[in-house]
Amino acid sequence: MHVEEKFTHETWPASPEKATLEAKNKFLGFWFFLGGETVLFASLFATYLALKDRVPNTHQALAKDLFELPLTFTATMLLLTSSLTSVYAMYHMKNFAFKKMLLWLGLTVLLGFGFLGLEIYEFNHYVHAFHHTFTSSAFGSAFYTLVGFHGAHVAFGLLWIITLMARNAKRGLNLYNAPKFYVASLYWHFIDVVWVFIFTVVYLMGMVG
Amino acid sequence: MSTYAKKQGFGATLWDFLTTVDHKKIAILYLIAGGFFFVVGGLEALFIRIQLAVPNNDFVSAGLYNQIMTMHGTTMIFLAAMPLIFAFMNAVMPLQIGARDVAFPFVNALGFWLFFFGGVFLNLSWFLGGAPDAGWTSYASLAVASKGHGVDFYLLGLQISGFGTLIGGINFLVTIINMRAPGMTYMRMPMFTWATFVTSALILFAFPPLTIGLVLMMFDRLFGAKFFEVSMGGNTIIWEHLFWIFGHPEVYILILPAFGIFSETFAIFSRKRLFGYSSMVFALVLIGFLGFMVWAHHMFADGLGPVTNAIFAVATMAIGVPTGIKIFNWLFTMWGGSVKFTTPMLYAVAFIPSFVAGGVTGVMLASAAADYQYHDSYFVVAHFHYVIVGGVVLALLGGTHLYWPKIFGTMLNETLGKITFWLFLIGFHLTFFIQHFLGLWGMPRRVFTYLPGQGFETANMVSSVGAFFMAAGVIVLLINIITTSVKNVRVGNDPWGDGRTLEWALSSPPPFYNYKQLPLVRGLDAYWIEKMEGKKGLTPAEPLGDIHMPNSSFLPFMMSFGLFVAAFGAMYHGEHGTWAFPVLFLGLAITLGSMFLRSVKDDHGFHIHKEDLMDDDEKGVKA
Amino acid sequence: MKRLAKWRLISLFAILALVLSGCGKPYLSTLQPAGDVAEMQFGLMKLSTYIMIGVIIVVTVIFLLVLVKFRRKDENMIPKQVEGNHRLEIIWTVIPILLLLILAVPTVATTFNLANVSPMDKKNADGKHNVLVVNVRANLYWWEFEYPDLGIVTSQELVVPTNQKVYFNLKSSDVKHSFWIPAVGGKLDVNPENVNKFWLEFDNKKADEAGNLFYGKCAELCGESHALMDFKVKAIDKDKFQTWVRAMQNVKKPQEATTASAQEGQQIFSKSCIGCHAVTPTNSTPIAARIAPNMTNFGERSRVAGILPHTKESIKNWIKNPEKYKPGNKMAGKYPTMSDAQLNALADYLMSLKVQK
Amino acid sequence: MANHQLNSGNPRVDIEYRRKKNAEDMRYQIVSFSLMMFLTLIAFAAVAIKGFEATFIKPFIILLAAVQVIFQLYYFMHMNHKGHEAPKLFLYGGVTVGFTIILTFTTIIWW
Ligand code: HEA
Ligand code: HEA
Ligand code: HEC
Ligand code: CUA
Ligand SMILES: [Cu+2]
Repeated sequence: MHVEEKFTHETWPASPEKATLEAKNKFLGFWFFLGGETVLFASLFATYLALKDRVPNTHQALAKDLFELPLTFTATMLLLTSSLTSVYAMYHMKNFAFKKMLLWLGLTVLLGFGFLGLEIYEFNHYVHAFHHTFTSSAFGSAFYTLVGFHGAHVAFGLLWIITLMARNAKRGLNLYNAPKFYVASLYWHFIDVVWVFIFTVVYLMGMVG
Repeated sequence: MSTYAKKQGFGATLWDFLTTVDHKKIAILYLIAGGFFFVVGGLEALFIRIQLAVPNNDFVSAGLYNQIMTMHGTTMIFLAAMPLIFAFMNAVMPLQIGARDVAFPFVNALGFWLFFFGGVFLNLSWFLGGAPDAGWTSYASLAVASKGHGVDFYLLGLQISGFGTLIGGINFLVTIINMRAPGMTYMRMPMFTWATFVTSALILFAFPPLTIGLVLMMFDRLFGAKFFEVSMGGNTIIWEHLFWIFGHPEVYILILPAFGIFSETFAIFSRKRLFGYSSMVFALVLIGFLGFMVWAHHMFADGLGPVTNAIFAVATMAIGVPTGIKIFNWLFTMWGGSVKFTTPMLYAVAFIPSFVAGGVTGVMLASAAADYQYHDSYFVVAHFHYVIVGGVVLALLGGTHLYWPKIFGTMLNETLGKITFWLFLIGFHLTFFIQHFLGLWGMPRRVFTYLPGQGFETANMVSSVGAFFMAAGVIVLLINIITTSVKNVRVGNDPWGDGRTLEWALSSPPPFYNYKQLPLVRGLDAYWIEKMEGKKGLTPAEPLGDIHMPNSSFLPFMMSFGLFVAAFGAMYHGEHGTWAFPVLFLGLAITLGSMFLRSVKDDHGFHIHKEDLMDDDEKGVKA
Repeated sequence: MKRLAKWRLISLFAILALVLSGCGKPYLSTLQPAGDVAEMQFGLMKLSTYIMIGVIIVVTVIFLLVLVKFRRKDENMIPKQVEGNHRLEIIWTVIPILLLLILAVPTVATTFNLANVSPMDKKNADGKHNVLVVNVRANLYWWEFEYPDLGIVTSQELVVPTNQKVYFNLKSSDVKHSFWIPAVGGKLDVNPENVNKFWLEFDNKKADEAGNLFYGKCAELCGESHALMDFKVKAIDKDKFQTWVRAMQNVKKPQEATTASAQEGQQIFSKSCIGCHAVTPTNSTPIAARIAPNMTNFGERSRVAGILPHTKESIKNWIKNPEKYKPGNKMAGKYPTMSDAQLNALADYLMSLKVQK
Repeated sequence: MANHQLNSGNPRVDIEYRRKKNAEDMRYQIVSFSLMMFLTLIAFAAVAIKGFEATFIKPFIILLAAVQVIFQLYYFMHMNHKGHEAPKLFLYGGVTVGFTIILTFTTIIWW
């Protein structure tokens, strides 16, 4: 019996993401990795909080000058919705509905790109309208590093999901790739978790002052 | 050194090791690389001691001294002690839990190569314009101001090898949770496995802050960020916190596996089960937990305020309690036992007073108000060499003797082993005991020289002499390794005669699939139980069947090599943009390309068939 | 047996006390405390050392018993496999906790006591402190001491009155350093981003024993010459201190050299050196402009550049090649090369810079 | 590794039951998603509507974020399912360490 064994609706296991030992290992290992990522992002958040509004002179923009609600709100909606679409994808994965899974993953990817686009626009805007750059102050460095790290995670997640979709487009679901899809979706949710804190701590709290 | 190394040509063996994903071979790689870096770090230590032997010495210049001192600390901690610990974890832990390999063999190899290339990168700094010179702690204000690329080597090198350590930690965690043999409950796991587990958890939570610290400083130094630039709103204390949030758990990452090795040693050579097993486990977990709550004791003199200092002082002292529990449990393991003083046991026995001496000076340091006097003086140097050399290094040397037959199938010579032991032990105390007093007499650490007339002369000379005893001990060990490898007398499964845990039931070295049939574990010290019931081997938990094994792969090497190349590009992009950027992208392309290959090329491994297993019966587990 | 153990213990403690108090130099050693702060810290050090010696003795006794009693004699003996012992385990959990409590309480108390700088906050009617305050500024390899309320600045050698609390503000002008006078009290870091405050007291009798000159050190790696970033502390009684302060305050403009050679030196100095080195003690110059040690009372100091003997020869050597004595210092290469005659003149001039004739 | 205990061959798997179970799960997901959206809206509204004290808004929106994240973890990432004991342990471990770091950086790093 082989992991690439062809499945039918009848033979597809209830928890394909944990059906083999490899899958179980992957599942657990990935969760531990997320535990480490939690500390990673906590370090970045902590640094940001320590350096928030630390600028060399009074001409430079502070958090409350920079951020605007509509932009952040749109970005948040895009990313939160992408979480739901990826949940749908996993729902179809469990039901062995490969095409539908791909569809929902596709949607997730689109939303992710939308989010990234907004972020790029936003950074560009700060640089040109406020001269708030990566090197203009400790505040600038901390802001771009925290938000940029998250953005890089989004970008990597997109690459990952696209690769998975492309690689498996022809061969459908099996017990070798199902855990991969599952783990990628965990990663995507984790990115969302981080964003919830970013929009709260960086943007909303920044606007409050 | 080992059977399979002899049977093949050199090229084939080399290729075998470059592509292996077998935890036992990866262990050998860690052992060799870590051993090499230990000698490098030791030579640096000797240079330090030569320079400080007499006042106003000019053996090395001030700048060079700072580089040697920094590289000594960095090399010893990151490139010698940690990899050697990983060597034993890899060699022993999967065998101890009755597994055929770790959870992610590919990742295991990747972890090694990342460490290796990170270490090589760091040490290339010697030849490329100077090594880092801001201390192993690389405090921000000095490190950012440091000229040349030394500190960049530190940042990038540690970043690369740090990734290797992190994924190694995750790998061990998953292995221990998912791959235990039937019947191996958590409370039946050997102590070394427990130590591996807690250590890996510490790695998982301690390395991310270091990663971030390194990233921030790299951004400052190479890309113009302002995290640590005070005039631009930056704050250097951020680095100190991030470093020590990592740094303090790091010292327990070093010592807990050492505790693990000694726990095994005491039980084996006392012929007695570990006294107070469950409280040992409890103490281990508690030390791990408390380890994250005390880091600011390295910053008592920073001016964080009395409230902070008082809280961290008390929290730090608390660690003495679980550590004490372990010490007394070891003593009582020997109590009533039948203690045989083999070389590994000598190390274990010598460890107790040495480590206790170092531990109690730790508690003295924890007394914040008094630490204002000790801090950054030779008293601290004495403290941490007592715990590190008297704890970690003794464990590594003892572990080398203990597990050598299991790893290579031949014993180290006991007489030479004991000579090494005595030379090293005497040298160690000679070098570091007197340093307590140097510190108390007012000698700061990290000084490239000292002026006459301050009363430091004699003590420093004594200390330097001691270092050469240690060096002599290490040289005898190297001779021991070479001569016994040449003789290559093969040994059986349980060469010490008193093995208690599963690994001693396997041949030495074990077959590459470890267990022909997974063993059934019926209690703590599984192999001992079988022996006491008069059985020769283990009770199998499954019928003989095909064994699934992972394929070897060259990709881990390539992925790490790519990062190694990219690091040069990142470092030189400031002044050599023309070639540095292409190099950066080339390196990243190699890494990402290898990752891409890995993910699109399915790798399902292969099966060893039942029939083949039956053939080499004489080598495998007698089940 | 019991009595023997007791006797051993006492003698051990006696030897220990001897080792602890009798060692090191009185002007440098933490084991010969010369002030309140060091005294308190020494108390903690002694207390903790006694506890730790106790711990070590207990461990060693059990250890030796094990080594002697339980050697393997019979190759075939299989000892009883003991699981553990609750009573013992409770003992060795509780006793260390108690010992640690004994140490923790005075630790916390002392930590708070040493951090008490509230008198620094109070100022009198004309905006001056009621207590003596010194602003310490650490620079790559030299120290500056400013007395804000007295309007004077000096370098390399801190002058303080004995038997009274002196309060310090610490600030770095470049990288992190650490301010440490081992015999008088523990160190405090000198950070680039904040002002650290603490106090010290210098004991009159101990200062006498130490020849009125304590050694100070930089205790944080700060670059190549970190090892040589020494300073000295001249601890004198209150009256002498007042005299010194008045003498310093009297120097309103650069002192005129008297001998011919010194006059020549002064000319050279005014051309090549004055840009960095001030020869008046006022603190009206902005901090950013104070980039080298203040020389007002150079002739009365005990070292050149903090480390060299206070002789003309040292001065000449220093000016000829400062890099040789303090690698990486900020003076080397910033002024024209001097001939031997010029060096001689400069040395004469510098030696003549005294405020208390 | 060796023991693939695939349940692929099990004929007694009740697909209909599983379908229903999955669909039910999905309904929970949608409910929690709506709640999350709702919480997000409140958070943004709290900031958009001027007039609240900053000392109130800050803890309030952080609380909302925490609740949201619990939804994400427990529903979207299935931490409410069985077999997530180890993930929980290590995630909370990470959260504890992370929280300590943030606490430190907001209290004992000075100007
Ligand atoms: C393996 C490494 C290791 C280990 C295990 C330890 C263990 C401990 N360390 Fe150490 N430490 C270092 C490595 C290590 N350390 C290093 C490398 C540095 C310097 C870094 C640098 O600046 O470069 C350092 C520095 C350091 C400092 C900062 C000093 C300074 O810079 O000012 C402090 C302060 O509290 C400290 C405390 C402790 C304590 C309390 C323990 C405890 O865990 C010790 C516990 C053990 C015992 C106490 C002994 C056994 C117990 C009993 C027998 C029971 C009874 C005991 C009592 C009642 C006391 N250490
Ligand atoms: C695992 C950690 C570890 C280990 C094992 C050691 C081992 C030793 N260290 Fe350690 N040391 C540190 C970690 C370690 N050190 C750290 C972290 C620092 C702080 C750095 C900083 O301040 O930033 C430090 C700093 C430090 C200092 C203080 C420097 C200063 O403050 O200026 C000194 C001084 O004596 C010293 C000495 C020694 C000595 C003599 C050994 C000996 O035990 C070494 C013994 C080993 C050998 C002697 C091997 C020699 C081998 C050969 C001779 C073989 C030759 C053969 C061939 C060439 C084939 N070390
Ligand atoms: C760039 C500024 C600069 C110039 C110009 C300069 N110095 Fe210095 N000087 C320093 C600094 C900085 C130090 C402190 C060096 C150290 O200890 O690291 C110093 C130290 C000294 C010392 C020792 C100070 C002490 O208190 O013990 C003497 C003497 C000295 N300089 C003399 C001279 C003379 C004479 C000249 C002119 C020929 C001169 N300096 C020009 C910056 C300068
Ligand atoms: Cu200043 Cu060291
Ligand atoms: Cu520590």
